[in-house]
Amino acid sequence: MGRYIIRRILYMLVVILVVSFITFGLMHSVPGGPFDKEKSLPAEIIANLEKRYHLDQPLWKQYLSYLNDVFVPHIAHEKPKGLDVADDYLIDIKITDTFWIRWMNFGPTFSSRSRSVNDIFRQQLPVSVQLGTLALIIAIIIGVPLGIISALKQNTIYDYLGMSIAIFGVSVPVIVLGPLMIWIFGVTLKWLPPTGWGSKPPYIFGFLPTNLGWDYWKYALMPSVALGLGSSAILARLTRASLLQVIREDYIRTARAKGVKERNVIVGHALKNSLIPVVTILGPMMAGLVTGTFVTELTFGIPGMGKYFVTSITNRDYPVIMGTILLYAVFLVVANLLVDIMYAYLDPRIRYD
Amino acid sequence: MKVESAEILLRVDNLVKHFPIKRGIIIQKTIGAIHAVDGVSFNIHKGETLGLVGESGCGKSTTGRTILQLYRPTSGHVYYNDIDLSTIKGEELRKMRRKMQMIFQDPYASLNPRMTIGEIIGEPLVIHHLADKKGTQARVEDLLELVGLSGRFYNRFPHEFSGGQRQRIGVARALAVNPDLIICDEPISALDVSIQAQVVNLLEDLQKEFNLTYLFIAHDLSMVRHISDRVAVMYLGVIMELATRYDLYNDPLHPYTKALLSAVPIPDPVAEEKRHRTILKGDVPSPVNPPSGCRFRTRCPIAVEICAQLKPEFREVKPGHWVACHLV
Amino acid sequence: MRSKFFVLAGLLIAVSMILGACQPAAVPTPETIIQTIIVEGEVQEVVVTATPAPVVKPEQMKVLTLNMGPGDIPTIDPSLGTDTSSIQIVAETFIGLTRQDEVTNLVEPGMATTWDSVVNEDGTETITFHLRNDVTWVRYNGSTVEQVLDCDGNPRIVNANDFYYGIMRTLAPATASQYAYVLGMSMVGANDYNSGETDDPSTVGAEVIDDFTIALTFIEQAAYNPAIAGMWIAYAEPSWLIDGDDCTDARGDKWTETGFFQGYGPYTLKEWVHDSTITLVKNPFWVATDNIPAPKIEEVTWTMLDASPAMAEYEAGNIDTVAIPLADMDRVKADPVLSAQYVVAPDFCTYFYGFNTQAPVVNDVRVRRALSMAVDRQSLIDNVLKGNQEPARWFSRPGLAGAPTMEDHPDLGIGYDVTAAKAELQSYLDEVGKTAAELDLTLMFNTSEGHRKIAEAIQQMWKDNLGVDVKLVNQEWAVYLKTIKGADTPQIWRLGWCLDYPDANNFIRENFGPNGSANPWKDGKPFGGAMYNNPDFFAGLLDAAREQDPKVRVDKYAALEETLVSTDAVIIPIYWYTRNTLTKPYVTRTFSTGGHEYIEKWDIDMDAKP
Amino acid sequence: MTQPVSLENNEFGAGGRPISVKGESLFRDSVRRLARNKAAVVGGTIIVILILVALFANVVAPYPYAEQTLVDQNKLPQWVLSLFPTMKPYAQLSSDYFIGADYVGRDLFSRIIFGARVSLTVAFIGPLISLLIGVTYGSISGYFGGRLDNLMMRVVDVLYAFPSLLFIILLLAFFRSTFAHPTPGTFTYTMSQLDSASGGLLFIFIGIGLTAWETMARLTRGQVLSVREKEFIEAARTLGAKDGRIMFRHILPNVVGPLVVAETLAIPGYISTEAFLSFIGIGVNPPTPSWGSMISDGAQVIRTYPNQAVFPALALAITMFAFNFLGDGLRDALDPRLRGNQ
Amino acid sequence: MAELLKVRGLETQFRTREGVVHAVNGVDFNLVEGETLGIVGESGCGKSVTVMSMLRLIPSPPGKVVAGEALYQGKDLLKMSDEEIRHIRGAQISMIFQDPMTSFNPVLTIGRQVAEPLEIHQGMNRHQAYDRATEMLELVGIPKAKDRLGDYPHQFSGGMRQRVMIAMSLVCNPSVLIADEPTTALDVTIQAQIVELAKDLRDKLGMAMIWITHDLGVIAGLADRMAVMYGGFIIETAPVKSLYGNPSHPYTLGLLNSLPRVDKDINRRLESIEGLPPILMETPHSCPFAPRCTYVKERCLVENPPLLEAGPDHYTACWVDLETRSYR
Repeated sequence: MGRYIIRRILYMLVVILVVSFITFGLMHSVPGGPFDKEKSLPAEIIANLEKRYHLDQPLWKQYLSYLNDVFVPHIAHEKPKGLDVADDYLIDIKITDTFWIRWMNFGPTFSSRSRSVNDIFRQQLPVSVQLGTLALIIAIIIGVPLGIISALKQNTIYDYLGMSIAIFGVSVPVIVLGPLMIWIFGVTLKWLPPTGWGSKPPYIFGFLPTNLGWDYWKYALMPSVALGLGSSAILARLTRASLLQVIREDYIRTARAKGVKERNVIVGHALKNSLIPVVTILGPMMAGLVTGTFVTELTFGIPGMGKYFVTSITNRDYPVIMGTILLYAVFLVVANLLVDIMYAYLDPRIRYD
Repeated sequence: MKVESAEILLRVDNLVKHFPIKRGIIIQKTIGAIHAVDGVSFNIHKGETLGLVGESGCGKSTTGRTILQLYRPTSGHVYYNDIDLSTIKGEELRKMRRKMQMIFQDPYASLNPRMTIGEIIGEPLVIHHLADKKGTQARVEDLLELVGLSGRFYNRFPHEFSGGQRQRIGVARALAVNPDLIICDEPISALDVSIQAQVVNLLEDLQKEFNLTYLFIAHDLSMVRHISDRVAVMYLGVIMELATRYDLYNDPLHPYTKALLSAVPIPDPVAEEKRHRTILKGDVPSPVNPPSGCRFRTRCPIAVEICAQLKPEFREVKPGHWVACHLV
Repeated sequence: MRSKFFVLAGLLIAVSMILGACQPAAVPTPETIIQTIIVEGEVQEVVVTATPAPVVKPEQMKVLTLNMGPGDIPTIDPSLGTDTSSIQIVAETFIGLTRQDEVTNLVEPGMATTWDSVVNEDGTETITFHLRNDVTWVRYNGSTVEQVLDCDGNPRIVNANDFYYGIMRTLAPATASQYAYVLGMSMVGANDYNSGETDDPSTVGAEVIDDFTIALTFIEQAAYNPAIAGMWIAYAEPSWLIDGDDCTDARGDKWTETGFFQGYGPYTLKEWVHDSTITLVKNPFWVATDNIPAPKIEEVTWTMLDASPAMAEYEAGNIDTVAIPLADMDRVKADPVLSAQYVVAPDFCTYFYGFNTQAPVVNDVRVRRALSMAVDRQSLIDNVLKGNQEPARWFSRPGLAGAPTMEDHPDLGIGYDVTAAKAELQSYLDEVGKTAAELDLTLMFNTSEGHRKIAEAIQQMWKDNLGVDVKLVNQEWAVYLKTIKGADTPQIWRLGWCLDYPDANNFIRENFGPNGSANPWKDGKPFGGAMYNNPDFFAGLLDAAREQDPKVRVDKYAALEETLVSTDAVIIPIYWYTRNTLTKPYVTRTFSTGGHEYIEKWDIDMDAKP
Repeated sequence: MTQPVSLENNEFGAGGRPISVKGESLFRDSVRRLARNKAAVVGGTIIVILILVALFANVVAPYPYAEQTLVDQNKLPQWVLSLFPTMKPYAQLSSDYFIGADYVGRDLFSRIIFGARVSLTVAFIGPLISLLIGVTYGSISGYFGGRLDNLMMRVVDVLYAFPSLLFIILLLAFFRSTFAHPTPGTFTYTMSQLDSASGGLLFIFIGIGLTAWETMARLTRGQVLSVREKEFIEAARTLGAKDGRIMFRHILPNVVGPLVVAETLAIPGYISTEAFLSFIGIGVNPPTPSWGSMISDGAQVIRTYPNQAVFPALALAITMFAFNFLGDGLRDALDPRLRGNQ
Repeated sequence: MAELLKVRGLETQFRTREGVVHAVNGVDFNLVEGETLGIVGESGCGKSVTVMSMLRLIPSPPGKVVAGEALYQGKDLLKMSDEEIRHIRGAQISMIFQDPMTSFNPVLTIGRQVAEPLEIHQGMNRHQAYDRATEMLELVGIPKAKDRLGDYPHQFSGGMRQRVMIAMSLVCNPSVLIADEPTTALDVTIQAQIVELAKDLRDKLGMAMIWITHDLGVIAGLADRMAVMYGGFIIETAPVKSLYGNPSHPYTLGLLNSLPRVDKDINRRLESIEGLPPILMETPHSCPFAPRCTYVKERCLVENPPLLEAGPDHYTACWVDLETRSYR
């Protein structure tokens, strides 16, 4: 298992490299540059800007130096000052007082002069991760029980009701649900603040909010429900289908034949088996939720990562495009790996080596 | 019993089939092999039925498939009428396939559920351009009648048929190209008792009518005894004993054969009461890492030291009676 | 195994809750505060010894919340600002040499109390600015605003060197300031220095006479030169903070971050939560002047919300003033409470469609005029825009220095006139022997909801009024810009323009002069945009810029506008921007025309506040 | 024949049921089973009606989709007002529009009807593209196996690592801009013409297709791998069938079922992707209506004119319901475990 | 001997899309202490459904027990509350299933699954239950049983799994063990091991057994009494020797004749029963076997025969006396 994971991680690096190459190529093939503004700038100004961001170099050089900045660990002999946004490494590890290992410099962003892409990652990504995670939790809290009830009460009114709720969840996009929720709960009833997010840097472990009280939840509730509802529908359907299949299995009959209580038959014997496929989609689902927060963030005014990507493409903010795609790619690949590991953990029949 | 001197139709010479076990995400490397068939030799004479028995996983099905070149052998040769099948390929092999057909174990999985019975049985005719459309239908209807089904079933789909009927369809398909050799890979083990007899009788009848040669693969010793002229007993990729059915069942020499025979239940309480049974201990070892020397030694009730060291030679201890055991 | 998983999850939640509970309560009593600030994304604890601030109960504190619009503020570095959000913050935290009244746009004293102008022999103009000496640099230390001390422990007073530093930093090529070109094209030597032709700072027409006197030399005498000297790119900047000195750590690019920032305006930066909020706090050391009073509001926070969420927040009572999203206009106007809070304020921007005057069909001025006259601007405003915009009859928005107004030039420009439009088009059609429906016309705009609505409505007007079928094409912004500034410029395209400094020159000349923003040139010839080349017009632009008599200057610009929108019909002026705002009744405020508000002039009536 | 076989007894097939006179294919069997599933029938009927409506939109819709009557903007009929009474203070009534007019005075109902074209095209072409690429790719990979399979799956892994929505946005930017400066007669020109002729849908399809096929490819590969091991494939091989025949006659017909079901269930995803793209402003070109663009337009005025968001959203929701029901029904009908007599 | 189980008129139906399938149609049988009852029949004859109905393990819907009673020590299992029958299952009547792979929960350890009945029925704590489970596993011949408690079902071979299954079913010392085709999925040598084990344990523990199988051979040496099922009916029941020695129903006779035997008549042609077993969609008004019966007479087609006495303790549901070929 250990060797398997190591091999997978090495393979991940290759995948990420390829992804970086494709993205870089694609991104630079899109016409237009980052400094094309409505008020067109004099050539001298553009030249200054391109020089500052090394865009005056040939593409292959830019790519290689990007790879060097991001993938190759660097060594510094004094505490990095971080005066220059172009000199900001995501990972700065102090070995001794005169020896620092620095890794992953995603470069400056063109959209902000005092921040690097890493700053965006540090400050905006945690919000998206929190939002995505909460949405996932909401999805699980709503979806799994809904699926279980539907399966246990198959072909009854509960089943139809549950599944209708589930389909409603996939069918009504956040674009509609979000403003409606704001209108109802934020403006009319004034139960919850219409917009905003309840945590700001610093974050515990780089992504966990420091407060989890009502001040946090009152902001988090609406957006995570809006975002999670669609996924809860998917989970509900999956749980239902999976549980329906599992309760037809022979070992459920065995459990009944042993005299296990019906409740324990479901909880102790059926549920775990039926949740295996459910758990395995949580990884990709989490990745999807974290990467798909754009609409929710915009609707609820949440300072997350989502809009950076969309606007960075419009603005040709190359480092942000590269950074986000790479980061999300890592996220997806890691999520897939975690799923595989989780799978092996949950299902003793699966073994990797 | 058929004449010993009849011409040899199929000669299997030291056939080996290993399935590599591969690992790796980008670059796969072979880290081991399943020794499915590990040096098997036998002949099949024209018109005879050779039974091949053994427990699941002993390599009997792999042997059948390797003979047909569905799996290419790792080493060894398969001669069909002195043509080495293991060296030919492509169009040549495709042509040879007309001569050898197979009947499969699972009557549900062996018929394409998306094709009509007519298409299934007619397919070999189409592939080998043996008949035009009209001729195909006529031939298929004949074949259906031959295996005891109505020709009117031409346009129906496999899922409408019962297991036994499907197995008949499988037989009809195999017969469509007028083969000489049919490899019956456990053709009856998935069927109910009363249906098994129907299919076995059909096979016997067809053999007589078309002078077919069968390699009959099964785990049911009583059925093998019933249908075969000669019987080979396989264990972990190796043939342990090969003899005429009379010799094998009345005078089994190999301890494994003996144990197998004694394990076969007899539908007679009186006989059962009187029987002395040899109960083998444990399970069949893994074919990935088979035991050294004699493959059977780990379960053999009479194993001695040499069995672990030396692989017993497969030798003819009596005329037509071959055994691989140090102690015989 | 399941239980293990849940235990772990539960543990995490529990830990987070405990951590949450451990957060210190917000009681401003202790004398020593350990302030957690974010520096370069790292958490740093700064021990601050502070005299307790005068106890103001939070509910009595005058706190204002506004909305900036979606997205993080790109920068609050004066040298680098390009957009209204950045400049809004910069304008409150720094003061330029001169300053414009936000309503009248008249140049008034800023950090310079007076200035004298001398026209040199070579036609350049040197303006000497005399600075006030009572403004110190300040910073927010985590609990209060304090004066910045120099290495000797004295407060740092804003002086001419700081301005010189700021100007030169803007011009330095390494800074890569986008707006450096404004200085570049107006100040002597600035362009060469900025483009790296020379690295000798003395070639730049900026000179520190003494601590509180600075002289700037401009390429040509122009009425708007003092206004340019008051632009944010020429603000004083703290050299010790950016580059470091004996007693200050250099902060480089990061000097504008929370915890580092230093300024001297009526407000200073308290906290900038990127992409979320930015909060300014009153600078108690600011010495009020007639035009820059001491702030009455303690804290100003801008949220960074999209228009609709911001509207929701306004209605929920969390934001004090907001721009009304178009979508909510009908409702606001019908709502008795909201309609009372509704104010339309002008905004110095013009929305227009440009022609590629060399493209087929629209290379005929009659077609251009016809299309322009067929646009019912008022109907567009009433039915689509709904923001009480003003129908634009020409390009430079009235209110700018030098720009004609509806009062003094009631008949100037071009307007909705179907009959005339039809006649113009017919004359063209007769000449080329085509029908209106056969004309092949394309209107291109950059992908956006608002532009789309306008384009669709105008498309319909052209169809109804002229029978012309115009195809709509939209392109993504960056691509669109490339398209309309290159050889493939479509027949009709869209752009808008907002002021940098309040002068007609900034509009008409900087857009339609040779190599203007909407009329790019390449190799001495028009290349893209309007593809407009009229030497007389260009000469007129220069002439008008130099004109010192304000009245004559307006007339000159009026004539130029007539050429632009009617005689040559290079563009279709569509509307002049307005801002539709809602402001809570307890807020006393001004309405800026230039884009950024002077909050120090605002107040909150705490008694009226619910 | 040496033994007479009584044919009468063999008139009965699996489960003792008489074998029908006419052969009943699995397809027919599935259709029959589908027809018994009420929800699926309702879903299917809705989809058929939608298809008809989309096809005959010109006939069904009371107004052309692009016709603006500026004075009628945001007007709505009485019944809609009763449904959303919050609009009372400012709503302007007009009975000319069944569910109201939009912000430039276009009939919402007509636009929903025409919007069905886009949404259904997305619903069918999107999956078709991903099926086409995915099935071809997956079956080649699965059938030939070995090194080729390994290589092909590694490519899929790379694509899989791209966050798909973001990738679509990037791809769309790439396509739209790369093909934006056309010179007539070139490939790019043709592409851009096709794109504008389809209201911008072409590139959306390509974008979606390029990102969605890999799931299909994996699924196909898995299916092919499992079918490849079936005995009837070996049977075909013993009969001397060539690869092509095995692929097209034996494997593909047996894998399409689950794939079609998977795609049917994925359709709501495609529709919502289009809605998302419209929301961020890179969806279909105006004035082509799509439900996604209508919803995102409507969402902006949701507080003022809720009808402009709710009705398109309702249309979308009903369609999603329909596809979901049909998808579930198809899955049940095609599920091999439910085949025959359980 | 005390009567443990008494089943009377048991009827079970399944609702399917094609209609109501009458799976069990009024089955009567008794089981006394220590006795082994063999139930034989082909697939679909209702043998499994009978015992499952008795223990109320039929999935409902679609299955439903529509009539009859199943008295266990005088109490009707079919009328008990869910809680009552739960205490019977696994504690007093336990079951072994055909497929030891699918019958174990793949994600729970063997220890947990074997110990579970003890925790449920005997209130043992985890520790005691595991100790007892270890003893039981040792008893059924699992080597190093203690170490294997933490293993998962897939880590055992088929034969071992079935041993574990037996251990699990016997762990509470039930008075009745129902084995539903426990050896069908196993190889012949392993089958012999399991049968021997079952015999051994029965002798040691003295429970009564119901052994369901389609293999007339396996049961011959094991059962005391036999019941042959066909079409949801018991068509013949007798002590084992009487049944094999003197089959009095044409179906039983046919089954026996269709089997090849290792110990007899090598060249005999198998006698097959033509046709297919029925699936009953309604209560039959004729003998369900009549369409396949070579002895069929008029009465068989109009009236379904009840069990008639054919010898001492030997009952058969056939109107015809096979020897005389006249009505019984």
